[in-house]
Amino acid sequence: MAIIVDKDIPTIVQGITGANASLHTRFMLQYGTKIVGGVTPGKSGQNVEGIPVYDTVQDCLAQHPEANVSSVWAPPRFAKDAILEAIEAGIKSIIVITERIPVHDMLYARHVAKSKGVMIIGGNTPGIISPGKALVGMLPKIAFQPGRIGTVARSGAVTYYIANSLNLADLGESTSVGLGGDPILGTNFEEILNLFDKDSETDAVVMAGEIGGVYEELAAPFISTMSKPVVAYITGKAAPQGKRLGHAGAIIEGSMGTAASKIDALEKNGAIIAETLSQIPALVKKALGGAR
Amino acid sequence: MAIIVDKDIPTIVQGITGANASLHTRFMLQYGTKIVGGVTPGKSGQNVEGIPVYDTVQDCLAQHPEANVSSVWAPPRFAKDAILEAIEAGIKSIIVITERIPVHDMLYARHVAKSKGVMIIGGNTPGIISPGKALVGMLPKIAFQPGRIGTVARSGAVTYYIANSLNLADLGESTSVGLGGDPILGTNFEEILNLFDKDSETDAVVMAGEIGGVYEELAAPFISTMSKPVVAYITGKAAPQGKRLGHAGAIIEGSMGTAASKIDALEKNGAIIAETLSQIPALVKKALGGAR
Amino acid sequence: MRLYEYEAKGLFRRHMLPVPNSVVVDENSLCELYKVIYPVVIKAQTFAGGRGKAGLVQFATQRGEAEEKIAGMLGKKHAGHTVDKVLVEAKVSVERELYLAVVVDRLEHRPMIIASQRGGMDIEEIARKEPDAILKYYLNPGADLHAFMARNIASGLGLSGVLLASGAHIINKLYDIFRGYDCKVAEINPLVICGGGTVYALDAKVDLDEDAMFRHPQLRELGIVARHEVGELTEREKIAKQAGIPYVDLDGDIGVFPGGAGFGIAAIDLIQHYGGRPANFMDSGGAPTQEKLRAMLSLLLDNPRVKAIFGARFGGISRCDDWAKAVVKYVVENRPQKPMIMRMAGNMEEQGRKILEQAKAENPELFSKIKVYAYDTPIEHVIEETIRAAQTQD
Amino acid sequence: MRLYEYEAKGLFRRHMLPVPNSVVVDENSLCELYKVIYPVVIKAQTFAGGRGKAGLVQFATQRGEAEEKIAGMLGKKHAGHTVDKVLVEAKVSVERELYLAVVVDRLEHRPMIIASQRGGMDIEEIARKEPDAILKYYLNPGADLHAFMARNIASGLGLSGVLLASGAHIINKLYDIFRGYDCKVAEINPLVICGGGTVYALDAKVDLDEDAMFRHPQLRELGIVARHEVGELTEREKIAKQAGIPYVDLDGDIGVFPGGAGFGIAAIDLIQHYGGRPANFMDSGGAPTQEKLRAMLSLLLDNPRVKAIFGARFGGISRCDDWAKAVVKYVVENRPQKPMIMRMAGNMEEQGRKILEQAKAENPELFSKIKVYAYDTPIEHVIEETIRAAQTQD
Repeated sequence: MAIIVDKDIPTIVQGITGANASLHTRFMLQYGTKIVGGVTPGKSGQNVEGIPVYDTVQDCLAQHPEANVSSVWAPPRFAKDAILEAIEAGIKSIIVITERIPVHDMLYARHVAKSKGVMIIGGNTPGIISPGKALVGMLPKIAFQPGRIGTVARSGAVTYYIANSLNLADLGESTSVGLGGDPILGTNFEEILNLFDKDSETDAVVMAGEIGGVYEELAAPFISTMSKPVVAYITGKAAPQGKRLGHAGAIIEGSMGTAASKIDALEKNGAIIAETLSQIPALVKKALGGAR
Repeated sequence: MAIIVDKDIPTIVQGITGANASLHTRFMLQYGTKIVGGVTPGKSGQNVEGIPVYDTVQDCLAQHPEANVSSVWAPPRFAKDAILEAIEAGIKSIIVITERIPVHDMLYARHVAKSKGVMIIGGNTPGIISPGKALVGMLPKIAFQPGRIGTVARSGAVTYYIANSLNLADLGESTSVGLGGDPILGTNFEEILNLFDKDSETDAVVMAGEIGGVYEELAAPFISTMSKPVVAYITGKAAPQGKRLGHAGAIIEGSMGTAASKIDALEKNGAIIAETLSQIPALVKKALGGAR
Repeated sequence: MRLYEYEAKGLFRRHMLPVPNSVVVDENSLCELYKVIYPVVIKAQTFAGGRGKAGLVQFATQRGEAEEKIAGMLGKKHAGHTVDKVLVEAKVSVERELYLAVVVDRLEHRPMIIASQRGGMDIEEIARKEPDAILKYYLNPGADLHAFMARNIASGLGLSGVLLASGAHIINKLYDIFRGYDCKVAEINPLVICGGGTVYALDAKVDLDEDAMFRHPQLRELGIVARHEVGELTEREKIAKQAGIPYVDLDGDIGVFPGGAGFGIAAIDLIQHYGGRPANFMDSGGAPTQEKLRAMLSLLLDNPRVKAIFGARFGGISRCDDWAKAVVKYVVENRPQKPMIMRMAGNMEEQGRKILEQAKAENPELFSKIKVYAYDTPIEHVIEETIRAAQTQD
Repeated sequence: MRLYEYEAKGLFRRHMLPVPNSVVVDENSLCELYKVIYPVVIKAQTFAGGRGKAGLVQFATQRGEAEEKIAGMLGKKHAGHTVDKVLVEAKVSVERELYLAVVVDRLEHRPMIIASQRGGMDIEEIARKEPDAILKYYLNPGADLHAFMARNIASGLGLSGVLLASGAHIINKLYDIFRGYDCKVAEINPLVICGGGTVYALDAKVDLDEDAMFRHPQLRELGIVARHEVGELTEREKIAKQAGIPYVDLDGDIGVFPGGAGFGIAAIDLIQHYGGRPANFMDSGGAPTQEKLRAMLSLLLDNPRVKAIFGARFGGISRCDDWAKAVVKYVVENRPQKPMIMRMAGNMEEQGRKILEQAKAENPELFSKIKVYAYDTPIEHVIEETIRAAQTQD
């Protein structure tokens, strides 16, 4: 069984009638994700790609009580409310696609989620894919193929390029998790590394971080306790100070959050550092003893 | 051992530098209550009747970590904050003398207290006395004498007159609890009746209620399960509708909270109803089988 | 403290809660009627129910008719209250009537939102006839009502499409008012849905916590000031309010000068129990000042209906010496002729007794009708003696 | 988004947080100086530290001296920023300096109040020299800071007597600002206690969450608008901001036209790694419109410094067909002469490829310098080819 999402896990889509959400609902369905319902307030009675739309998560779960994963596509100012709605209705894993959610909103939603044992992935995550099984989010299926490498990255495109590199070297992914590019994340590297370390379908992990925040540094000590090799790729070495680079979280503030400090912490704790994307597959293979 | 307060329980006074609080601090000390400290923000370094004054409950408890009862004398607009301060600092029983605390404030303070297992008595309570042992609040000592009758009443003066009646009939009190005249109370009749029922020093209970609210009706079913007799005295039979009679809680709203509905609920559940104050001692004696 | 419908609707309007266009008029402001669009509903402003049956809710299709009907309502007595204002409101075409309220739930000690698709009836009536048609939603004290919660309730009210958002908006706003103004009750019944999907609060019931008025100075801007929970104050009650004394006029002849509120309530009962008729309820509050005690005595002794005073002070937070001092001062200055039968016990009793004895020794004549019993005299004895004194005065 | 000291103090003043009297002046508003009482402190408005050492904080005892010193500051460069405003503030007599801040704690994911009796130093410096002199107080997200908590902190700061209340007031207000304006940091350093017990925020550092600016329209009234976290925008950055494109000017010659932000950061690294020099950072955001893609290309191709474009689209939420359409339209309309080496893969890739092929077939000449690789070409290959193309352009 894959981590977090899988073929048989019933899933809902919050904000399903939006242009992006409805397009990716089609892609997710094509991929085999078991989407049972969608939610957009005021749009009940419609359907998107054959999936019924409800006004509230509560109404949706009344019809589909088995659903326990949701992806959230609501605009930033409504994201907190959508997450709280999913938590209150009993959803256990919430994949937050929405980007640039206000920091205080995410702190609050995260606090409620943690107190109720709910997992939030993101905000600003491209989603999660277990190749061949399920896709929740907007990752392009072409980038992924089934395999035994777990990947976790802050950035969407970097996730795709890593998988792309692995695939070109005949490796594949057990699960690829987009951690999200927002400054406050529902789930951090350590939590995902822990899931991969326990996952019988994963042999090694590639993690990709970037400047800003401390999530990479925080995960470093855990890596030294892991049974599986971790290849780490950190971007932003060439980034200027004090300027936010696209992702709300990607900013070097003072001496905090530089690529160097992250690489240093990871390397010290046994992670194998990749300098470029194309180095990654070779380093993974080497770490696995060339067995694969 | 008496219920709630006792000779050896270290106690603090919040708002101690106020005129009433300082006068009653003297009376409490004279009675033997073990007051260890007082709190008034901005007045640290002073003392009242030899009791040191601190700026915060936290500072007070740093010096007197054994204290676990507080009486609150703060003005109504500061009462909520004083109660929360006591809870946060670790006080376990809070006797709230302040009257006319806003309803929403008391709901909030009560909610926090319940979630942390803290007992609030009041607001608008005259306090609690275990005759001969301890007095927390402003009850006049002359009204009470040691004995084996527990009393609990919404009103202060009614508490005194009941004890006065009992004493004139050679009965005395194990503990007398003022429940408080405010509409939202920290502790209700049922909780106090339960303590008396378990108390080895109490043989019978006198409860006095009044118009307004539903605390009397709510306690009625519990009376039928008690091992000790309960004499109930309910006032407000002559009260007009829709007019608040002094106590913030004492108002008949529609068909709710009338003296008749309370008397009816109590009588049905086995309470002995007293029509006047002077009937009370005789009814108590009769219920105890004339043994005393 | 119950608000008039027009006051509650003023509060609603201020907080973007939709109400029909309206004006409030009294006999001096009928000119305001030019502001409304006909047909209108004319509603007498009074708290008691049954306005419809009493002819206090009427319709008018043009101004002349409206003025006539208003004239018929103003000055009418309804449940003890004289109608002095009417609300003249644009009539809206109602498609559905809902019920919505936020209240302090006294059992759960939490705010509770009550919603029902059966609007227009009393909530007690709905509860009796169709308990399943009532939706209850509890919140923790101080908690936010998140937007999704309001949508859940709106959805439970059968609202969908654009009405889902309007309904949720109204639920959020009503909760904001409940929290923001320390309401005990904030009720919209009926909440109506009109043709075209507009939504209005057609009636409004707001009950404020009088003890929290100090933090809502903005209510004064709306002309809302403290008063009885229901009905108007008598002249004496207004004087008492000014002096900060909880006081209610009753129709008997024994002035009640008690200590606290709780015993004030008991005293009225006891006087009736022994065959007397109390003239008032009164409460000194904790630790009254000399000024306040003096005002309390004036209220009783200036009342021509009062024939005798029953007094009681059991000193707790209120001290016997203060009480005695106030009584002596009042008697010496005002030389009242009515008998005053009283009892005094409790904190600072000894000091109080000395004050009384000294005054009596100095002015035996003046204090001849004044008796002050002590701890060992049952209170019922004092009451019975007062009743006899009142009867003798006849 | 970091505020200037004068902006932060404006916010403080609006919320009753005491700051010394002051005026902000630039070269056109020196007349405002009549408003302050001398002696004054003159502080250049710039974000970087070390203002004191750079002569950007000076004192003046009368107006002439102030004008002279202001003239010396305006136009000065400090850490890449040109001083164009100074804050002229009444000098206060300081008895004690405290430190106070509310920040988002990234480890605990909660608001944290930091207080210290060692004000005036950097908090990192205090942490290094005297870690025990720092008081930390955590709150749950969304929780109220009750008055007693603020008093506890004030007491922890060694305040007592009347200062306890003033200190607690300031702590409460600072937390209100932190919550009310979505701050990441709200810092007062130093918070000073002056003779006579008055308290002032002598410096103010506020860092707002740019993503929450939408709910604070009142900031605009204070003249505060979105900008870089630190420093001023270049002309091109201003154009990009107008178009809603995250864009940062760098000093190289390879225009970077990536998909998302994360790969934008990676692309800069990779270009440097292979010996090239990126001209910019850029992010399309999720699912950019045609309009936006067009503006992105303009930003790069209109930049005279740019010699070649490196492009990459891995279609996730952003679609390849949209991307291809925008590229084709731009090229046809603007006929750029610079080489564009790109890679396109992911969602709607097939459709995108058709669009590109058709355009190339119609205009082979125009597309001669444009290459679009596919899934099977490693991105590093594309980068290396772009670097070579840029070098050839020299």
